[in-house]
Amino acid sequence: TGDGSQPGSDGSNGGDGGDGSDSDSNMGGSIEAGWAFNAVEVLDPHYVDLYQQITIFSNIFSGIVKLDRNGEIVGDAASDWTLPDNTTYEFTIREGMTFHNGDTLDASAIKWSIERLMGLDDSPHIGKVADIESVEAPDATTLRINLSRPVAPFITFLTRGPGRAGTIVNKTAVEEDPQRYRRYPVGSGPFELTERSTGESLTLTAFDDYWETDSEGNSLPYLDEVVINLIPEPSTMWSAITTDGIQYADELPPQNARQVQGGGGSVDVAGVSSGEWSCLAMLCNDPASDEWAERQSYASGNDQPTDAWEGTDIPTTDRRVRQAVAMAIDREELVSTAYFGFAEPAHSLINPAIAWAYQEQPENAQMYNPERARELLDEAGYTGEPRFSGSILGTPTDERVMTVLQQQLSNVGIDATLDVQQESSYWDNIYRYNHMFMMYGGGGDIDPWMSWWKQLRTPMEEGSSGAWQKNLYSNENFDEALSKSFNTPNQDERIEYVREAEQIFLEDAPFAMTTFPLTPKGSVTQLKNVGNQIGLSNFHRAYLEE
Amino acid sequence: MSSQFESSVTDTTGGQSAESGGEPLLSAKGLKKHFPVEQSFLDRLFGDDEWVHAVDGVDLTLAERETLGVVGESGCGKSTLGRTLSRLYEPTAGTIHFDGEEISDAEGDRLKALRKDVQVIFQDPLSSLNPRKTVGEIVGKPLAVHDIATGEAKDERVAELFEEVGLSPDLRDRYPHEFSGGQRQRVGIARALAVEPKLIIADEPVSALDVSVQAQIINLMKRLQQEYGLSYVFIAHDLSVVRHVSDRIAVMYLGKIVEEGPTHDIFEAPAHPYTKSLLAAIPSITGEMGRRTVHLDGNPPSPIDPPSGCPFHTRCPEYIDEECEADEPALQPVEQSAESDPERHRSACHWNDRDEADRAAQSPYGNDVGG
Amino acid sequence: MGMRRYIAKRVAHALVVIYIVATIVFFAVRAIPGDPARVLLGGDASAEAIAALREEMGLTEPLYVQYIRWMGRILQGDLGTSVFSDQSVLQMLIGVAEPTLSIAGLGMLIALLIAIPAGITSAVKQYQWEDYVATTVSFIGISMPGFWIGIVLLIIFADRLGWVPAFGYVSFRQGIIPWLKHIILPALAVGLPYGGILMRMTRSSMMEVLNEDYMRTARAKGLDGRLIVFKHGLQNALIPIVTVAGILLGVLLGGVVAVEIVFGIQGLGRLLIASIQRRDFPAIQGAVILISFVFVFMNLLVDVLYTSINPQIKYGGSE
Amino acid sequence: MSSQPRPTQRAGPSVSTTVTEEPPLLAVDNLHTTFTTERGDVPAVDGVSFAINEGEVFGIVGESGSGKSVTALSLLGLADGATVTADRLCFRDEDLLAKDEAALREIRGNDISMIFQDPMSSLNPVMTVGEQIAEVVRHHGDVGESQSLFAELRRKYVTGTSESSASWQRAVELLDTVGIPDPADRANEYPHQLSGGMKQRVMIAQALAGDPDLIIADEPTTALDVTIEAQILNELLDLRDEFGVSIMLITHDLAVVRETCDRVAVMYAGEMMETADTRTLFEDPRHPYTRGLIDSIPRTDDDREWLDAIEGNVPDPTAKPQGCPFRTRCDAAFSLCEEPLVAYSAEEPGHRTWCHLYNDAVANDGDEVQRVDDAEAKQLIQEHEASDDLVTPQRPNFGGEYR
Amino acid sequence: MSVSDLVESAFSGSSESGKTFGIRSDLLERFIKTIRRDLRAKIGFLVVALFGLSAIFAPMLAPYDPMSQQFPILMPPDPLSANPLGTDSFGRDLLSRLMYGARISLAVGLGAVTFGAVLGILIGLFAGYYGGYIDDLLMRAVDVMWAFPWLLIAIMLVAIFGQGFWNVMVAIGFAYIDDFARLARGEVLAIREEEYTMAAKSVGLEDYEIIFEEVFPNTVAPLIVQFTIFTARAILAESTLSFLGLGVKPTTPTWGALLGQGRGFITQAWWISIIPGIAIMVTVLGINLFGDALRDAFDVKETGQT
Ligand SMILES: Nc1ncnc2c1ncn2[C@@H]1O[C@H](COP(=O)(O)OP(=O)(O)OP(=O)(O)O)[C@@H](O)[C@H]1O
Ligand SMILES: Nc1ncnc2c1ncn2[C@@H]1O[C@H](COP(=O)(O)OP(=O)(O)OP(=O)(O)O)[C@@H](O)[C@H]1O
Ligand SMILES: [Mg+2]
Ligand SMILES: [Mg+2]
Ligand code: NI
Repeated sequence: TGDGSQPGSDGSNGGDGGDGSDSDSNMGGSIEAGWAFNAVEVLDPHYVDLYQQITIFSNIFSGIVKLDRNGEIVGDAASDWTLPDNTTYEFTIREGMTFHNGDTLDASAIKWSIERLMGLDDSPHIGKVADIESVEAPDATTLRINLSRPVAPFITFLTRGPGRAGTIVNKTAVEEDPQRYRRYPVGSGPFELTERSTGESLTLTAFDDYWETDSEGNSLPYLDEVVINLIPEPSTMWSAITTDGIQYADELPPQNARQVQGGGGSVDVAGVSSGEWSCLAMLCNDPASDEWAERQSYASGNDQPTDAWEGTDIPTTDRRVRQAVAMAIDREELVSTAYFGFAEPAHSLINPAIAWAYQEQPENAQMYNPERARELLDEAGYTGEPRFSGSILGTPTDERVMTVLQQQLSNVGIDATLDVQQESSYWDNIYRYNHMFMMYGGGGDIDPWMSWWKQLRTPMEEGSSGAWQKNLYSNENFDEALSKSFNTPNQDERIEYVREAEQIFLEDAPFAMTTFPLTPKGSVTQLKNVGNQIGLSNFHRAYLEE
Repeated sequence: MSSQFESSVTDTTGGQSAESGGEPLLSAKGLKKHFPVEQSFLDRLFGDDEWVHAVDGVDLTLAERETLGVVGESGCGKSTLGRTLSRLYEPTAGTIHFDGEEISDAEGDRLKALRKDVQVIFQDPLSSLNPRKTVGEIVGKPLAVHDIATGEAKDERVAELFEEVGLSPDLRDRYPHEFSGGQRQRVGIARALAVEPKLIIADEPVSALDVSVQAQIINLMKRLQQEYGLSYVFIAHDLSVVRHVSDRIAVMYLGKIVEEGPTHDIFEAPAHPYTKSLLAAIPSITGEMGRRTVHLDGNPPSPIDPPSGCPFHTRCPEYIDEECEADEPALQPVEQSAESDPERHRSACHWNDRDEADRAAQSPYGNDVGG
Repeated sequence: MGMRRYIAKRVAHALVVIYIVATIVFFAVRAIPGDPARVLLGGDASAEAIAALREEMGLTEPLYVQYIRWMGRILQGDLGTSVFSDQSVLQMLIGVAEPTLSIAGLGMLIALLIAIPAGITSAVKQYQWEDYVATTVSFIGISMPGFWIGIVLLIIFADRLGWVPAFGYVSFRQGIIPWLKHIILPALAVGLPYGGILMRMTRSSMMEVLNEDYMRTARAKGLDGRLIVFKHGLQNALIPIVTVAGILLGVLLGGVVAVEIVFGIQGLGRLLIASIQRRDFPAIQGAVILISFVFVFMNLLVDVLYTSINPQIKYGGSE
Repeated sequence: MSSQPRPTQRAGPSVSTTVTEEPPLLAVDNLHTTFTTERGDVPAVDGVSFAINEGEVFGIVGESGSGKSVTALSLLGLADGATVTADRLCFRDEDLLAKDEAALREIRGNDISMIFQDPMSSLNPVMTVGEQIAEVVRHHGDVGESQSLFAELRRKYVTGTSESSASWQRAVELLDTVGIPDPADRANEYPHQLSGGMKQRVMIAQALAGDPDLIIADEPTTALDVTIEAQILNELLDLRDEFGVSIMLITHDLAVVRETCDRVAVMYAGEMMETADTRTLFEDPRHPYTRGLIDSIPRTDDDREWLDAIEGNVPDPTAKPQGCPFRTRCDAAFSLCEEPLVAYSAEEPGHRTWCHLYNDAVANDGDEVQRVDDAEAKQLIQEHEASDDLVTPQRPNFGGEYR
Repeated sequence: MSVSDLVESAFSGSSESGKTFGIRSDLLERFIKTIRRDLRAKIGFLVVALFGLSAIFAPMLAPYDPMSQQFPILMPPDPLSANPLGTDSFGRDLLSRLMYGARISLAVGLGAVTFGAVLGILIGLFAGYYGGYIDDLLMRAVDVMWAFPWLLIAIMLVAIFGQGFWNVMVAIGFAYIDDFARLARGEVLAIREEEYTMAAKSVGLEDYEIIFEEVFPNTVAPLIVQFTIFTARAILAESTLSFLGLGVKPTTPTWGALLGQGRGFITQAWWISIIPGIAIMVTVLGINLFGDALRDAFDVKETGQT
C-alpha cells in the first residue's frame, strides 16, 4: 500500500478487514464529516462510477470480498473462496447476515445481485460481469460463479469498493422502486443511510445488526452516526475541520494538509493512496489517418474522426518525442510544488497499490533527464524555438499540475498551452482527439488490467479492448502480452506477461507518467481508526476518543 | 437683407388674398391629433388604450402675410395643433393644405420640401437649442440639410442671418447656455429663417421671456414679416401679446376652436362665453386698479374623456340648457355688431342661434362686454 | 387602472419574460458541447451505453419535438426529472431555494439597514467626517468581490473567533438562532457589495432631494432639520432607490452563487453550476426558470412597492 | 387660536415708509447677499432697502435674475451658501440677522411664511396636502399635539394624522378658507391629484396655517393661466382684508403689481431702482428703467405698431458695471452713472428713485440730461453714502444644514 | 449627409472643431479644474493613471517574467528582497504577476463594458426615440436579458468557446447591455421632451440623424459615469469568473485569478490574495472617484446658464 511512503502518515488508518488493535475505551459518538464534492446523487453501486460516491457507499454496503488495511483482498460476505479451476470461483458465504431492511443475506441474495448487474445494459460495470457464464447458489452458504474463460483480475471485480461488481444490493428494495434505490440504497454494511438533503448532507446511522465484531467481540461499528457534509470549497473544508465543525475530511487542501504535518495540532492528516496514477497522455496517431479513421470510432463513438490535424504535423506520434516528454518531467518537483508532497513520483504505470507487481524503478523507467530529452528532440528534428507547440487538455482539478508541467516542458523547449475544461467538456474533447497532450489518470486500480486493457490496448469493434483509448496507441506486442496476462489467473506466471507489457509501454511511452497521487485525509486527533485503504474512508472501526 | 429673400417676396397682396376669396396659404379641415395614453403591447392586449384628444377637429385657414393668433388655457392643445400643422406630428385625422397642395400625408422628399417652407419657433429658447452645439452650427444645420449653402457660403449666410436677427456674428462659436433668453430666442428665429420659409409657426415664442426682451422679439418678428412677407401662426396664452401681433385670432378650448375672427372683433365683440371669460381675466396696466373679475371656475376637463356636447358646458357661466350637454355646437358666423365681419367672425355656441334678449338676460356680463 | 388589473397585467408580462427566458435556455443549453449521457455514465462509458441512455433521455429526437414535449410538460407544472439524481426537478428546486433565498433575503436586509441610514447621514453631513467614513466603508463593499469578502469573514469569524460555524446551512425550521448563525456570514458577503452600491445611490438621491423646492418649503415652514430630512426627504429619496434596488437584484443573486460555494451551502446557484457542468438539462432549465421567476417577481414586488411609496404613480402609469 | 380677524388696515397711498411714526413690520436697509461660486462672487442682492408696513401688500418687480427671490430667502435665512449683510434687517424691531437657526425656525412659518413660484415642485409629492398644512399648525404650537420627531415620523409613516385631531381639522378649515371645494376630501389627496391653481391655494393655506404676520409670495402665479392667476391674486387680497396680514408679492408682471399692490419696489440686477406707491409708480415713473418696462408691455388698449423695447441684455451678475447697473442699456445714461447709486426722494412721500438724474445738481426733463454740475453732484452722493456708513451686522452662513 | 459622416461627427467630432463625442472640448478644461479642486478627484485620477500606465508598460516595468516559476514558493513580501510582494504557490514573482494582471483585468473591464455599452446604448436610443412597438419589443428583450442569469451566459460562452480573454469579456459585457439600454432609454425619453429634437425634425433632419446628432451627444454624460462605475464592477466580475474557474485562460495572470488562486492559501500566505484584493479595491475606488470627477465635469449646472 501507500502507507510506507505517505508523508508523515501517522498510522491512524486502521482497516476494516484485518484485526485492528482497537482500543476498548468508551466507543461511540457521532461525527460530522466533510466530502470535497459538489453533489453526491447516485449511490446504487451498480451505477456509481465516481470515487467520492464509492467512498460513501462502501460504508453502506458489503461486498463478496473486500480489501483489508494492507490492500489485500479478504472475505466480506464470503468468509472464504476457492478456485476449483481457472474458470470457477466458489465462495463460502457467512451465516446470519442481514440487510438494513431485515432481509436475510445469503448466497441466493448475492446471486440475485450479480444477475441484476448482468442485466443492466446502462451500468458502467457490466463489462466486469461479461465473462460470467452462470451464477449458482446451491445452498445458503455456497455461491459458485462460472466464467466462460479465465479472467485473471476477476476477483478484484468482486471487491466491495473499487470493484463494485460484487457489491451486494437488496432485491426487495430494488424491485420496490429502482429509481428511489439510486438515492436511498439498502445494503448490509455497518451504516445505513437514514437521511439526505439534496446535495448537502447525508446521514449514516449505525446498523445494529452488522455482522462484524472486533477482536474482543464488541459489535461494530462503534460510531452511532456519521453525517457527511458536501463542502466543495477547499478553504472552507479546512476551516471546518480546524474549527471542529467537522471531525473528518475526505480530502483536505494539500497546502493546508502540509501545514499540519508533523503534528502538534488538533488535526491529523494521512496521505492515502487510492491506487491512483496520473500521467500526461500523448496522441500517438492521427485520428484521421487511414489506419485510425475507423478504429478511433470504437473508442470514441464518433463516426467521423476530427479533421483538427489535417495538414499539421503531430510531433507526439514520434516515439522519440514521447520519450523526450517523459524525460522532461521532473517528478520530484511536481510532487513538491503541485502536490505539496501528497503524491509519489511515478516512473511506470503499475501503481504501488498493486503490491505484487509494483516496482519503484523498473528497468527503463521514465526518469527525469532533460539533457537526454533535448537530444531526443534534436534527433526527431524538432530544433526550433520553441521546438513545437501543443495544448494540454485537463480539468480544473489538474490545473496545478498542468501549470508546473507547462513550465517543465518549456524548459526543454516545448511550448504548451493549457486548455482547462469542465469535466463534461473534457470528456467530449478527449474523445475528439484534438489535443496533443491530455491529463489523464485512473484510480482505485488494484489490478494492472484495470489501467491497461481499456486504456492502451488497440481498440476493437467488439469487446472492451481499447474502449477508453485517449491517445490512439497501438502495439501488437503489447496487445499480445496483455491478452496473455488477462487469461492467466496464476499470479507467478502472470507477472511475466505484465513485465513484458510494461517494458513495451516504457519503450513506446504513450503516457508520460507523472505521479501516484495521495489524498490528504484529515481527522481530528480524537477520531481514530478510519479505514483508508485504497483511498476509501471506512468508518467500520472508527471511534472517537474521549 | 439677402437677395434670395427678395425673390421669394413676390406676392405683395399680403393678407388680403384670403379675404378676397383666393387660395389660402394654409388650411386645415377636421384636423385631429390623438395621443395614446399607454403604449405597451399588454395594454393593447388588455384593451386598455385610452387616448388624449389633444386636437379634436380643427378647421382653420391662413392667408399669406397674415398672422393667426391661437390662444387658450394651458393644455388646450395649442402646441399640438402647431406641431400637427407643421407635420411634426402625424395627424390622426383631417387634411392640411399648404400652398394649394395637400400635405397631410406628405412623405420623403415632399415632406422635406415642406420642412423648408414651414418652420417652427419654440416656446422655450433654451430647451429648443441643442446644448452641445454652437449656435453657429444650429443655424447652419438647415442650410446643409436642404443643400442651400455649404462651406464658406454657409458661414456667410449664417453671419447674415445673425445680423438679421440682431446678433453679432462673432457669437457664432458660443454655446446656447452662454446666451440670455432673448438672444437664444433670436437664434431660434435665425434657424427658422435660414430655410427661407413661407410660414412660421411660433409656439409661445415669448412667454419664457422678460417683458423688456419680449418686446424686442415681438418687434423683430413683426419686422421680419414685413420684410419677407412671412405668415405666422402665433400661439400664445398672453392675450395682450396676441392682440398686438395678430390679424386674426382663434380661441381654443379642449382641442377645438370655439371662436375665430379678426383680432378687433374678438376683442371688441367676443361672442363665445369662454372668450369673454378669458378677456375678463387679462390683467391690465391701464384700466381700473383693483381686482379682476373672474367668471371661470375650476380647470378644463380632461382631454382623455372630454365632456359631451359643448366642451365648455361644464364651466360655462352662460350655460343655457340640456342642448349644451347634448349637441356640440359648430362654428357659425356671428352677426353681432356693425363693425364685425360675419363671414370671418365665427363662434361655436348655442347662443348663436338664440335670441339677443335671452342672452342679455342670462349673461353675467350684460350685453356689452369689452365693447 | 385598479391595483388588481395592474397586477394581472404585470403577471402576464412576467410570464411572457419567463417563457422567453425558458425557451432561450432550452436551446442554449443544448448548444453547449458536452453530452449528459457521457457525463452521467462517466468518461469511459461505452459508446452503445451512451447511445442507449441518450435514447432513454429523449435526446435523440429532433430539437423541436423535444421542445414541444418539454413545453407541454411545463404547462402541466412538470419541470422534469434530473438526469443525475433521478429526483423531480421541482423537488430539487424546493430544496435549494430556501438557503439561497435566506441568504439573499438577509443579505438584502443587511444591505438596506446599512445603506439607507449611512447614505442619508452621508448626504446630510456632506463633506464632513461622517460622510467620509460612510463613503469609505461603502467603497470597500463595492470594490471587494463577494466571495472574497466571504472568505475573509470566514477566516475571521469562524476560523479565528469561532463565533459562527464555517459552513453549511440549517433550516430556520430547526431554530432561528442556528439558522441565523449559518447564514449571517454568507448574507454579509453578498450584502456588503450590494449595500455599498445602494449607499452611494442613497447618498446621491438624498442629495438631490435636499435641493428640491419642497425641502426649501419645509424649511420655510420652520420645521426642525431632522424632521425635514426624515419626514419630507426620506420617502422621496427612497423612490429611485427602490427601483435601483430592484434592478440590482442581479448583483445580489449573482453574488450568492460564489458565496454558496465558499460556505459549502447547497443552494440554487451551486445547483445551477453543478447542473451546467454535468449538462443536466432538466435541472438547468428548472433552475433558470426559478431564477428568472424570482427576478421578475421581485421586480413586480418592487414596482408595487414603488407605487405605494410614490403616490404620483398610479398603477400602470409608469414605465 | 389667535386667528381672530384683525381689523383691516388697508394701507392707503399716504402711508410712507420713511416718516411713519409706527415702526414698519419689516425694515430692510442696505441688504447685501453674496454667493461665493467658482466663477467668483455673485452679488445677487446688492444694497436693497425697503420697509413693509402692517397690512400692506408690497410688490417687488424685476426681470428674471434681478435678485427678487434671493432677497426674500435672505430675510428668512434660507439663502444657502450666501453671505448676508445688512445695516438693518428687522422684523417688528427684532434683529433677524442676530438670530441663530433655531430662533429663525420660530419666526419661519409662525411670523413670516412663504409661498413659492412653482406649486408643483414646492409641495412635497409624497405627503397629503392636509398633512402638509397640519404640520405647520402643530408647529405653530397651540393645538396641544406632540411635535416630537418620533411623533411626527409616526404620523408620517405609521398612523397618519388623525382626522379628528385639532391640527387636521384646522387644515381642513384652512383649505376651505382658500376656496377649495370639498376640503375634507381634498385634504387626503396628494399634490399631483390637484390642479395647478388648487396646489397654489394649498400653498397659501399652508402659509396661513402658522398665523403669520407677513406672507412672502414669490411669483405665486407665474406658472398659472390668466384666469387662475386672477383667482389666486384675488384670494390673496381677500386674506389680507380678512386677516390683516402683510404680503410681500414678488413678480415680474407689472400688471399684476398694478392690480394687487399698495406699494412697489422695482429691482434690477440685484439693486433697487425705484420704490413708490403703486399709483404713483405707474402714473409718474421716474426711473428710465421703470419707464422702459411699462412701455414695453403690449396693452389691450393701444394700437402702437411697434413696442418700445429696452434694447440690450441684463448684465452678468459676476461682471456688473460699476455704479448704476442699468446704465449700459439706459438711453438717458450720462456722466454720473458710474458713481455709486443713492436714493433720491420725490415729492410723493415714499417715492424714491435710485437714479442720478434726480441729483439736485442735475437738471433734466425726464429723459434728457440738460446740465450737470459734476462736483456738486459727487459731493451730494458722498453725503448720502456717509449716512449709510453703519456697522454692518452679518448673519452666519448656516450652509443649509439639516440639524 | 452620409451615414459615415454622421458617425464621424457623432463619435469623433472631427468635422466639428473642438469636440469629442459631440461634447465640447472645454470638458477637458473643466475636468482638469475639477481634478485640481477636489482632493478625491485627484486621488481617483492618480490611481487610474498609475494603474493604467503600469498595465500598459508592464512588459517594461515588471521585474520578471510573470509565468516563470523560478523562485521558492510562498515567500512573504519583503520590500528589500528580489520579490517585493513575495511569491505565489508556484514560486512566481507576485509583483510581476500583479502588473501583468492589471493589463488583462483592466482590458477585460474596459472591453466588457464597451461591448455592453455599445449594444445597450443602441438599443436604448432606438427604443427611447421611437417608442411604441419598437420600444416594447426592445425593452422586452432587455427584460429577458435582465432576468437571464448572467452566470449562465458566462458559463455557456466558456463552455462553447473555451476560456479566453474575448469570451470572458463578452460574457461580462452581456450583463451590462440591459443596464445601459435602460439608462440610455431613460435619458432619451427625457431628451425627446426637449424641444431641440423637435426643432431638428422641423428643420428636416432624418430620424437617424436626430438620434445620433441631437439625442446621443446629450445622453453621453450620465452614460460615461455609468461606464466608469461598470468598469469597476466588470473587474470584480472577472474575479468572480476566475473564482468559478471560468476566467481567462489558466496561468494567465489576472487580478481575479490571483485572488482566486490565493484564497486556498489565505491562512498560510495571506499576501497572495490580499495584495491583489487591495489592488482591485484601490482601482475600483480610483475609477469610482474618477467617475465622480467626470460627473462633476459634465454637470451643466456647474457652469451655469449665465
Ligand atoms: N406627446 C404627447 N403624448 C401624449 N399626450 C400629449 C402629448 N403632447 C401633448 N399631450 C397632451 O395633449 C394635450 C394638449 O397639449 P398641448 O401641449 O398641445 O397644450 P398647449 O395648449 O400647448 O398647453 P401649454 O399652454 O401648456 O403649452 C394635453 O393634455 C397634453 O397633456
Ligand atoms: N445658490 C446660488 N448660487 C449662486 N448664485 C445664485 C444662487 N441663487 C441665485 N443666484 C444668482 O442670484 C441672482 C438673483 O437670483 P434670483 O433667483 O433672486 O432672481 P429672481 O429675481 O428671483 O429671478 P426669477 O424671476 O427668474 O425668479 C441670479 O443671477 C442668480 O444666478
Ligand atoms: Mg404648449
Ligand atoms: Mg425668483
Ligand atoms: Ni394661532
